[in-house]
Amino acid sequence: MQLCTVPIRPDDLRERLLDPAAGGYVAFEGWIRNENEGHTVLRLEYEAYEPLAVTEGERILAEARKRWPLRQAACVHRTGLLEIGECAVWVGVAAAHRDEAFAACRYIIDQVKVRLPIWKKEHYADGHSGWVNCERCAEHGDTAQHQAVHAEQKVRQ
Amino acid sequence: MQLCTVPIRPDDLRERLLDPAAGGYVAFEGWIRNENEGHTVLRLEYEAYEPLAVTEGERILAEARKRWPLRQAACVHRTGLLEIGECAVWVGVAAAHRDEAFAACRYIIDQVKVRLPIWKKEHYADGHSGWVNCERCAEHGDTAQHQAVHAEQKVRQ
Amino acid sequence: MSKNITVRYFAAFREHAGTGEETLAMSVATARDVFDKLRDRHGSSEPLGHCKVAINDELADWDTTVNDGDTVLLFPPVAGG
Amino acid sequence: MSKNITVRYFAAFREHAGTGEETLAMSVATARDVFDKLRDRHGSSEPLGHCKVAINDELADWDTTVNDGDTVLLFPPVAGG
Repeated sequence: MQLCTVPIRPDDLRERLLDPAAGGYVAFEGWIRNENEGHTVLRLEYEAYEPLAVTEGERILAEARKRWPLRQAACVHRTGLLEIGECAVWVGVAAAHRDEAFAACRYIIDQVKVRLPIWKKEHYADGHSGWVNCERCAEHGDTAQHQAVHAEQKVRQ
Repeated sequence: MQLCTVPIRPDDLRERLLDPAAGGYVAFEGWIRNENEGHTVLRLEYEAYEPLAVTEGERILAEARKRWPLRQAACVHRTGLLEIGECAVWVGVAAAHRDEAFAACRYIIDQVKVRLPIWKKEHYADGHSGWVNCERCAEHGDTAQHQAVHAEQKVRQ
Repeated sequence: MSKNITVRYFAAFREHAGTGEETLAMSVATARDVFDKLRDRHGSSEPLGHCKVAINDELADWDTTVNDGDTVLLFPPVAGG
Repeated sequence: MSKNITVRYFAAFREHAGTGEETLAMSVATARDVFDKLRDRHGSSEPLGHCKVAINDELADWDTTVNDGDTVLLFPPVAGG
């Protein structure tokens, strides 16, 4: 797990995961999109609390390695000001078979998004800007079920 | 959908899918593994019937685009003699959100593996070689249920 | 009625047949008949259910009629990726 | 009993507080008490259930006791990726 302030280079990261015993490789990248919930987005600003983002990210990778037989797994998250089309987060997983690679890659990005102390501020075309809420809060609204998700995260930690 | 005889360059292929409206990108790569079902593999030989592999691959990509709201989707399969660690197949999908990107990428590789007229021969360390069977035949044995899978494919086509 | 059918073999089928292509005069109605005749001729044991067939470069159903002059492509079980 | 607690704010919380860090003398037992006191102080309306807390660089439960001299990190809802 790494944080970086310079552009993520997926090809270099992929290179590090090459493994003669791996038959399946799955990579996820989060790209800065030009639109969110109807607003035109110009750029995003990511803030992270690095010491804990790294330890929590390592914990997530360890959980994935424990849950599936993986050969390689890694994650890099960028911070600072990002323009449309830039890569904010990269996850790469190599495993003997694709089932595990897909499942673990999905698990890692899902957990990274809700557990790492990372925040993003969207800067809109109309001059406004705003901190983006927890993805699940936004998706589910502030339901009792969702509060339970947060409570569960807290307990797991 | 493309077939190629030279090494696949995932970074170049990814570049073509960059899209300012895409927030999630998922790539799958099939790598030549040094082992299969207990046998040490030295290299693999891929044969394809190109005209139909391309049209059937395009059909699969069109199915994925119809089923999920995607921004970009592409697939490249290599043919010829491949060494351990080389990339045999690449699938890349970009979508507004990661749910669709993951689902479509998985769908495309699953279908490519069972529907494209492509065959592979494994060359083993003990000097033997053998054509690899349909992945699902190997996994499920030749059950009535699996025969039904083949029958269904036939009908769909 | 005998039809002239060009048959193309791929992968394991090509190795079984010892050739990639042959043109034969056959009394056949459907793609399935072609498969059965050639299985006997070349001694393959692959069940038809695992194989695919194309006629003149179009994937086809085993019940598709083959006509004089058609090219029938016989695909053993595929294994891409 | 009053404890000296250093509080660090991130993202929206930092903007609300107008500062990234402050050291306060507070009568508090747990991390939850710290959160409640500072919500009143800075007028944030974020429900605690969406937030996280770390004490001396370790993620912690809201019921964890805070001690004199601790650094409490208050994390608003996270949104990585």
